[in-house]
Amino acid sequence: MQYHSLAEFLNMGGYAFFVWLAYGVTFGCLAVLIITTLGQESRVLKHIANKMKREERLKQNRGSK
Amino acid sequence: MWKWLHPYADPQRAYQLSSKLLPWFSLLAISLIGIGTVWGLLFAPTDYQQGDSYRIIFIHVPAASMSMAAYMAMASAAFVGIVWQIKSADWMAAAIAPIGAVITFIALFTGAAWGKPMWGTWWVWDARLTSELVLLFLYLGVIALYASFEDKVLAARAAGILAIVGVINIPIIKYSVEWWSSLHQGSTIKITEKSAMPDSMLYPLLINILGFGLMIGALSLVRFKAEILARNSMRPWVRELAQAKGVK
Amino acid sequence: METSQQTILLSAKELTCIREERILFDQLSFDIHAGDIVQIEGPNGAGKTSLLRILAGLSRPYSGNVLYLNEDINHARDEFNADLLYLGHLPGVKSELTAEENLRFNLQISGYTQFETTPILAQVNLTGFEEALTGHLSAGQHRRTALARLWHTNCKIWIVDEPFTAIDKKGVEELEQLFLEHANNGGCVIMTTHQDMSIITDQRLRKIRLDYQFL
Amino acid sequence: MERGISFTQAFWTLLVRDIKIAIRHRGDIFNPLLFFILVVTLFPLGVGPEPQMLSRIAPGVIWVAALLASMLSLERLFKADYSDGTLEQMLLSPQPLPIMVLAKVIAHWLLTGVPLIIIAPLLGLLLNLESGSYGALISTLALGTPVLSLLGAIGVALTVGLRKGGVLLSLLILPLYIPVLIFATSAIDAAGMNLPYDGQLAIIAAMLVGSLTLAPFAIGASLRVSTN
Repeated sequence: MQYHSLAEFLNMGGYAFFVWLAYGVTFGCLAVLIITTLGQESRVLKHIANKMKREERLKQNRGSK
Repeated sequence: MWKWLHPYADPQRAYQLSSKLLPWFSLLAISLIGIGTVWGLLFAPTDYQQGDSYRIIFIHVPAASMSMAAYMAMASAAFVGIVWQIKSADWMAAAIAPIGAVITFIALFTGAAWGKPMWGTWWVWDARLTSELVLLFLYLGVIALYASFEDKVLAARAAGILAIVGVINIPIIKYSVEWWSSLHQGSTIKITEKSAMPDSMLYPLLINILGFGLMIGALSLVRFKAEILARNSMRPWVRELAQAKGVK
Repeated sequence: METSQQTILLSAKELTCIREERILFDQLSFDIHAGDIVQIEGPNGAGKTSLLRILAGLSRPYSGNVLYLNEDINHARDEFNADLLYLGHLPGVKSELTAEENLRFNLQISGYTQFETTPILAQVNLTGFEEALTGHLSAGQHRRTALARLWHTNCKIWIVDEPFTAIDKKGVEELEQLFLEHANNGGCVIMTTHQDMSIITDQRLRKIRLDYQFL
Repeated sequence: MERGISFTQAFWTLLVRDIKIAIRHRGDIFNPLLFFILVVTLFPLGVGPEPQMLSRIAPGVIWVAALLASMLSLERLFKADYSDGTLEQMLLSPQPLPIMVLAKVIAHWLLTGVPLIIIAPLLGLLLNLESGSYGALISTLALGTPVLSLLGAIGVALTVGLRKGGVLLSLLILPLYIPVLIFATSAIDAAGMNLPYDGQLAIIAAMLVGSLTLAPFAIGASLRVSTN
């Protein structure tokens, strides 16, 4: 362990702003990327399910005429 | 020699294979990045020249090296897609593009945040920064082209061609930018690069490089799966999935 | 042209076409023999033009393939193109060029070397308009400039999308006559049209019906 | 019926046709040229009229303006043919597509690139270009603008079927133009300092040869995809 206290660790030898900015932006970007990516599949499936319902309605409409 | 690939040209098989691979990729990626980052931030020794600011290296270098590797992967997928007419490969290329762009952006941003304390400026027209910037533009071009086609099957093919054209140009661009920056060496700024890095710094770096690579792989697989589903929305197997998951 | 009436010129193998997440046709297969006059029919949006473009090799189907003399058109593209005459929705006529220049160019890129343009243009009633810029011609004359190619060709496969648009009654009859002759000489014609035909009878015509699909 | 023309004949047929159309449609030739001149004249107004400063930035300004002018004029390369259906006929012609697109690109370069090369020395004069640089300016433009046309045509071919192409096109092709820009401006700079610049010229020439051989195939493949 390079640091003796949490404050020392957070201070990063005086470069706190730059180091934490870099790490923060990196993991922030990755988090956004991961969240949108994970949501994609269920969005696609929901979209397909909705489309199937629409088609079902259309078919019934045609059938009843 | 490429025969083993052919069964996976079938979207359903490709989807199943990706689902099988995904947990391995994501578990390994999470643990490697976790270990590498904690090691790099807490346990690696302080650099005697740069102090603790050098710790940005543990995300900057993985992002920078993987940004190029992801482009290569995208172009190779596109190449397979064009030559063997495999649609799944085109979709893989389209899936990698946004991930590569984010990684490239991270490489640029961390580079700037490192440059400010070291060189006193956020941005220098250094060869590596410049070619990284051009790489970001190439990614954005592929993404924009993909987005502007309405028919996504076509979009993936067009974006694939652009990725291949880009990959032929990357070495030329890289070489010309390097030559250009050596020509205009007005400032005294130079990236201090020590080839002999102590193992205690090198190991967490390597672990993070591997971790970033696996993370890109895992994310690509997730996007690839979604892409397969979206492009095959009329296939019965996709409809079954949609009914099972979409109706809640 | 020594093709027997049994030669299969063009065949569609399990063609599937998807546009905007909608299946236009699924697993469509048929053969087109020498001597066939085929009409693709169906309501608007059923995929008639898409099918013609796939048969011509302009669009790639989602799956399936098109065979020309039992060979995939993507592998035998040069031979296929040399035997194919395609007239699409868009006439392929440049309004900055005269009727004569347009015809000359169209024939040249199809590879013809020796031809007289005046008699060909006379066939489509454009005598006297040879030197006029096609941009100044009427819609029907514009269309005729494109159709003129049909009178100077040795391609066996004709794919024509709405050939009778903007053509007067007499012109339609002449075209029908030409299609009939072409088919009787061992060629084939694949077309779409919404107009009724007078010379080509329903017995002579083969119809392929595309329906609006829901699934 | 006599059939079968040689590749050279196919090439010439297309080249002559495109030039004939452009001559009947003169705006296509003059507008990019005017744009080129206007962009260059904006720079002294923007950065100030000091001769030293102008001669320092002249190579870059002229080249960047040439690059933008070439890109703008390229946008129409396949558009007209696409919208009237002649492009379809070209795609279905038995002649090899790469040869035909090469003819179109060269016709386009003759009509828009060559006038740029001719007018460039005049603009050099306006920007107080070093007297030794004129030869380098003309030779880099002569070797470099065809490369721009060939690379740009790939982007144009990819976007021809899209309704909105303009901004997208610049995003696709400007990054590919960077090497040409770097070597061309450095050749002109070197010439201004009386240094040899044949190395840079050789590299641009190599890029020209490379794009002449590879680009037509990429353009052909792109056209087949985007007109689908």
